[in-house]
Amino acid sequence: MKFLEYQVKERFKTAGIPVPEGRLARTPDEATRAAGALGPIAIKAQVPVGGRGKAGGIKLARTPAEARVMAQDVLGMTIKGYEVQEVWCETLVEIARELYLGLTLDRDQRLLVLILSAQGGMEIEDVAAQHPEAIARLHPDPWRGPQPYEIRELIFGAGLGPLQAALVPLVMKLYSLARTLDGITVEINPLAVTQDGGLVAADGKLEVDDNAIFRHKDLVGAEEAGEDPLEAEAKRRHLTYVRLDGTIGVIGNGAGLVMNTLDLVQQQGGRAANFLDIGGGAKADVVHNALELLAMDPRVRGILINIFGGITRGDEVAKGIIEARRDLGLKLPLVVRMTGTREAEGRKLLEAAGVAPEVTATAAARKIVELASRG
Amino acid sequence: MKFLEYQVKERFKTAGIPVPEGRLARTPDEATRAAGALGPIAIKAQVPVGGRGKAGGIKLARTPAEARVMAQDVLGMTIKGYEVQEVWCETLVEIARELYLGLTLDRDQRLLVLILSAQGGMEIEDVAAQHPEAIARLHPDPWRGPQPYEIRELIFGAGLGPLQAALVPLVMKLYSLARTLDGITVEINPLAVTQDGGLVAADGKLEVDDNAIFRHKDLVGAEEAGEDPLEAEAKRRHLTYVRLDGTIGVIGNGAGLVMNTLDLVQQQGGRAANFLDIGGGAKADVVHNALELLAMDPRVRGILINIFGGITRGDEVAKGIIEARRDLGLKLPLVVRMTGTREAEGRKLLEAAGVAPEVTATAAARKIVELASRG
Amino acid sequence: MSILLSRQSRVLVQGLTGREGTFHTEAMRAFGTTVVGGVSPGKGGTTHLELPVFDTVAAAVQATGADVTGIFVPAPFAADAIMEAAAASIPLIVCITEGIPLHDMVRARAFVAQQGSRLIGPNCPGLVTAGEAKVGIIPNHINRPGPVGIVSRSGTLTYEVIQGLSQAGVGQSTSVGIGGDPILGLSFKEVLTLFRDDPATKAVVLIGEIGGSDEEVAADEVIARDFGKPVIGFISGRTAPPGKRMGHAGAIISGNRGTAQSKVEALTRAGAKVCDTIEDVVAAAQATIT
Amino acid sequence: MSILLSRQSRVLVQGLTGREGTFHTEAMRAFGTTVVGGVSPGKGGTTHLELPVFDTVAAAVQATGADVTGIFVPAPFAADAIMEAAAASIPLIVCITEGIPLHDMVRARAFVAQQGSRLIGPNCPGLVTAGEAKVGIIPNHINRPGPVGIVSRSGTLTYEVIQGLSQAGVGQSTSVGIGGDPILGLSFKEVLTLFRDDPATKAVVLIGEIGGSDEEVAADEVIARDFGKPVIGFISGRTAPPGKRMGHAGAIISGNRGTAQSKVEALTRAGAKVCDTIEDVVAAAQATIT
Repeated sequence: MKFLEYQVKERFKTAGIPVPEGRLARTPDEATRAAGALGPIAIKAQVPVGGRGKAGGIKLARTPAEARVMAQDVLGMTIKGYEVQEVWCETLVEIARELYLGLTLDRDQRLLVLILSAQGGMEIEDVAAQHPEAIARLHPDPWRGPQPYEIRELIFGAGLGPLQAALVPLVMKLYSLARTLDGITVEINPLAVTQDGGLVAADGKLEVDDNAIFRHKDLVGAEEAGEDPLEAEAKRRHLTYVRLDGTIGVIGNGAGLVMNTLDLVQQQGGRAANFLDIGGGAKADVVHNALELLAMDPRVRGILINIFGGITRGDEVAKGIIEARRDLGLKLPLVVRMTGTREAEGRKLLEAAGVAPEVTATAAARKIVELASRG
Repeated sequence: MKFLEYQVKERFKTAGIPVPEGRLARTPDEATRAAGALGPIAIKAQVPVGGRGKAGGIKLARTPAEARVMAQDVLGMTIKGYEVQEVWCETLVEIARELYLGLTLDRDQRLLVLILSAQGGMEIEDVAAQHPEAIARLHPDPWRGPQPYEIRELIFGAGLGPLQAALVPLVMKLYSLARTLDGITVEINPLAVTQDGGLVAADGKLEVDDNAIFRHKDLVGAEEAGEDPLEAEAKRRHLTYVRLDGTIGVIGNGAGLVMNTLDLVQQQGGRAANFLDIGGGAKADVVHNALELLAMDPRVRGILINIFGGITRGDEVAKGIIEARRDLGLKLPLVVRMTGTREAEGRKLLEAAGVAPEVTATAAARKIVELASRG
Repeated sequence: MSILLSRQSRVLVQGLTGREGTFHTEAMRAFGTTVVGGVSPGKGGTTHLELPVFDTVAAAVQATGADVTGIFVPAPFAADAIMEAAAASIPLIVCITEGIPLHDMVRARAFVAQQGSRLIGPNCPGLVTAGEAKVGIIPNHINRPGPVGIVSRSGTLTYEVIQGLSQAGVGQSTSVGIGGDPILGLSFKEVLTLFRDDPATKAVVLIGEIGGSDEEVAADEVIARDFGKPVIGFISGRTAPPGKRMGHAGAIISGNRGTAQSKVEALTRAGAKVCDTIEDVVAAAQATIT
Repeated sequence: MSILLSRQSRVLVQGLTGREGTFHTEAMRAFGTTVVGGVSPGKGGTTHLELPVFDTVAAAVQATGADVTGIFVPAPFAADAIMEAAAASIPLIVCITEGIPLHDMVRARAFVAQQGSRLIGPNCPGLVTAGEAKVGIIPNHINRPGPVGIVSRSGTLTYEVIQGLSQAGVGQSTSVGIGGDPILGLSFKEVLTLFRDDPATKAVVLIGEIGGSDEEVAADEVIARDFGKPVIGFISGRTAPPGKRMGHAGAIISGNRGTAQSKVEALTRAGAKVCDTIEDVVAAAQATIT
């Protein structure tokens, strides 16, 4: 689960991480009032993608009148497909230097890693490529968490010794925020060193582990920043769905199998419109639910269902397909590949309903690509 | 640092540990109003000692009128030397069973220990002696803290399996409270099982590590529950002082040495009025300060000063003694034993001022006991 | 012979009395697995499926001598169940549960490593030694004893490979689903090392997917170094776009790390034969063995 | 010979540039101790008392080969300093600091044990190997080389014993102040075991006090078991009332645990000679040696 800049900054503030003073504005009037209260401000488009600065989504306003004009410009802009509906108006920070501080998962080490860089304001991957010496890393013991002495080693390792007095508590707070909130990526970038030597989180990112939402009551049911409408609908239906940019709707059971089905579609010259995993042991109603979701997607020109029957039973899947087709009046081409438990029963039902099941996934992919391109 | 029952319960409540609803009352009027709001209540004397029930410090009141009468009884009582100035008025709990849950330091293991007992309502030492099978202990790893599976083992170990669903989170909260607050003893005793199977902290104890007060801003400078006035005065003077029940004032440098001086006084037939450690490297002003404190104690019939000069210098101590004697007009018998750094210089100063220093601590103790018994 | 699991293994089921635990325990026993008991806190002393139920893993191990445990408890409690098993010194812990919070898993995994137990999963189908025993949810009827070892991050794709091999007359030694999460117990590297040292395994099928670099590590550090047995590789998610999590929490390309291309290249460089479809994997394994 | 510390020990001072660190480092060097450098975060690269100052213990150890560290940092930061030294694998850590929060010490001590370092203290005067080296705050001029080992929970009482022995012509091998806190590094038991195995130590003086049961454990588990050397014991706090903390955080009788009587009895039972006054301790040691 990801958050917009202003939501991240609110959480930073609560965690004791210094942020510029700011207000959210949804109209030019609100931005004007914000400038009246705060003085010179930056007006920043709240969109869930990077690169908004280059896209003209950040403007500086010295006066309330300027703020009105700038907010009029920014509100309603479209940045990488996202319409700007809110701007964050915040006090200008006089930045002497930009650093980077972040926490993320290091899968190879099976640990969280804290990353501190003497170069901030750009993607940390780019810093790692161009200035590897500016970056220091710390893998805290997952039970102890980072100890002050380890953080000092991190700071001296990044060549930021003179800032250690202020940086040690900041790193502790960032880690503590990540622990408290199940953050799997928390970034302060840039971490601004102000003219007077203070530290301020000028911008930030926060991603919370979806698997841990159950223990963060304030997040349960909250809509994710910039979520795709189809993905949001899938979440409401408790389906594991990812929107892709093709035209073949794909349904399968098991993440690896569905991923492989997408690959097969592409091998056959098509492109999948989505990833949709109905999981293990799905009954007819889940299949029905999944087909209903794909039917909402106007881009879909054909549907491929790929089922390996382990716990999932072929006859249950077949029933779901047949009922959904009838209930939804589905006219789209539909190819089913089915193997495993109750395969014979399922095939029989499908054949009776006029859907000829395929034996291999490759053949099924070939067929749906062909049918969809005809349509 | 110790707390009164109502202060402990406030902290329990904040930590999510269920407590009976209650109000503090300093007058019979307030107790009457509490009964009006809460219904039948227990009126409990707030004193920093155990055994108040036996002493008549706990009364039950069914009505506001009864509450007034009971509060009039309890307020103003003296329990083990403490005058009752406040009563805690709390909802009556229908107790089906009394358990014990506590956390304290296990010095021998160098760890904190959680103790759960199927027998509550009495001192845990007594349970340990009489019903050792009722007690289960858990030494959590100090970095990991107690894990749910360990707590379940603790609960099944105490034979309290049927209560595990409610007990696991309660133990987690107790430990978390101790960690957050630097509690070195936290007890819920009795931990009441109510008629409907719920758990309520019917009474509790909390002792916070004095060395950790610096990180609990709300406790810095707070007066300890039931603190002795002389001990409170010593704290203001930053002196390490313990009140004892004899007549010989004792000052020394180093805890072991002062303790030993108390032992020597008793070997010679006297009893020390206090423990007072001026620590290492004390200058004349600290000695002055210490003598001034002892001079406030009307029980003191004579003063013994025992100094080993390491970092502490004999001449500095001598100066402090001489100045304090003069400034305070001290007439009490005073014996000084001094050895080590600048011993000769110190002795010379003392002799000039009419105080004859002794060579051995034993001789010094003998002399002050003799002088004080004469006076 | 085989790796990790045999008919002699004494298997405990954590979460035995739950729906999943009950269903899969019945299947495991039908397969021939020696299930010795279950753990469900608060139900100690009862029996379920005619198996003794214990309140704690420690009590279960003491009473039954269990040396493998299968974990079927809900995600919020699964990391604790893993640690309980490790604290009770169970040598092999198989966690089927999906959706365990990552912070929990980072901590539990460190604890397991410290205790010296082996963990398979979480979010995995478990493992089967064909003809001997099964812990987890791999369908019973598809397995057939034989010389091919399988190690995979995907559940259903593993079933596809097993079924394909069996239908082609090629049996399996042990099939291990290591799981689809970012924080896993046994890695490809560790399982491959076991297969390398197992005389009953003549060839290995590795089913990887996008995300992380465990496939690359296994290729560089095990397969490329005198592995001595043919390895047939397959990577799913070749067409997945960066930044999108493909169902498995671990299946995501971050920046330019974790791509299918990097994995295919590393495996190929190490001497593995990398196939484009599961049908090809089956054919290649068949060709290798016969 | 001696235990723990010798002229060859390469000593680091954490908190070198502070008031206490500066004062005692000068005394340690005057005593003949090989001090190789100091640590003060933010002052790395400078010199103090003509010693190199480092930002981190790791850097200091790498540059100087230090194998002992003395910690003189304020209480809120001392546990972290102890852990930093243990993480840098310094074999002997001596923490003088008083007033470290107990929760911090419980954690730091567990970490030190896990890292395999030895910790003396906290809240201790440190240790002296007479004629060779000193780490801590024991006065320089009172020590005299010889055959008596001293181990004590009290600072000033240790000085009394050392001075008394030296004035009576009886020298010391090593004098170790283990500290007055409830959570300590080395215990009586561990130091006595070292003395037992040290050929230069012919007799041992043990200065205990009320609180805890380390004296009893040492008596039962070391002194009573073929210790092979005379032990002279002394316990302070015989007249202290229960429940009152006698200056040292560790000097407190809780319920009926930690009493002087129990300690005196255990030592006597184990064969130690327990004395009533420091003068008697000195006389007994003198009688034992000569």
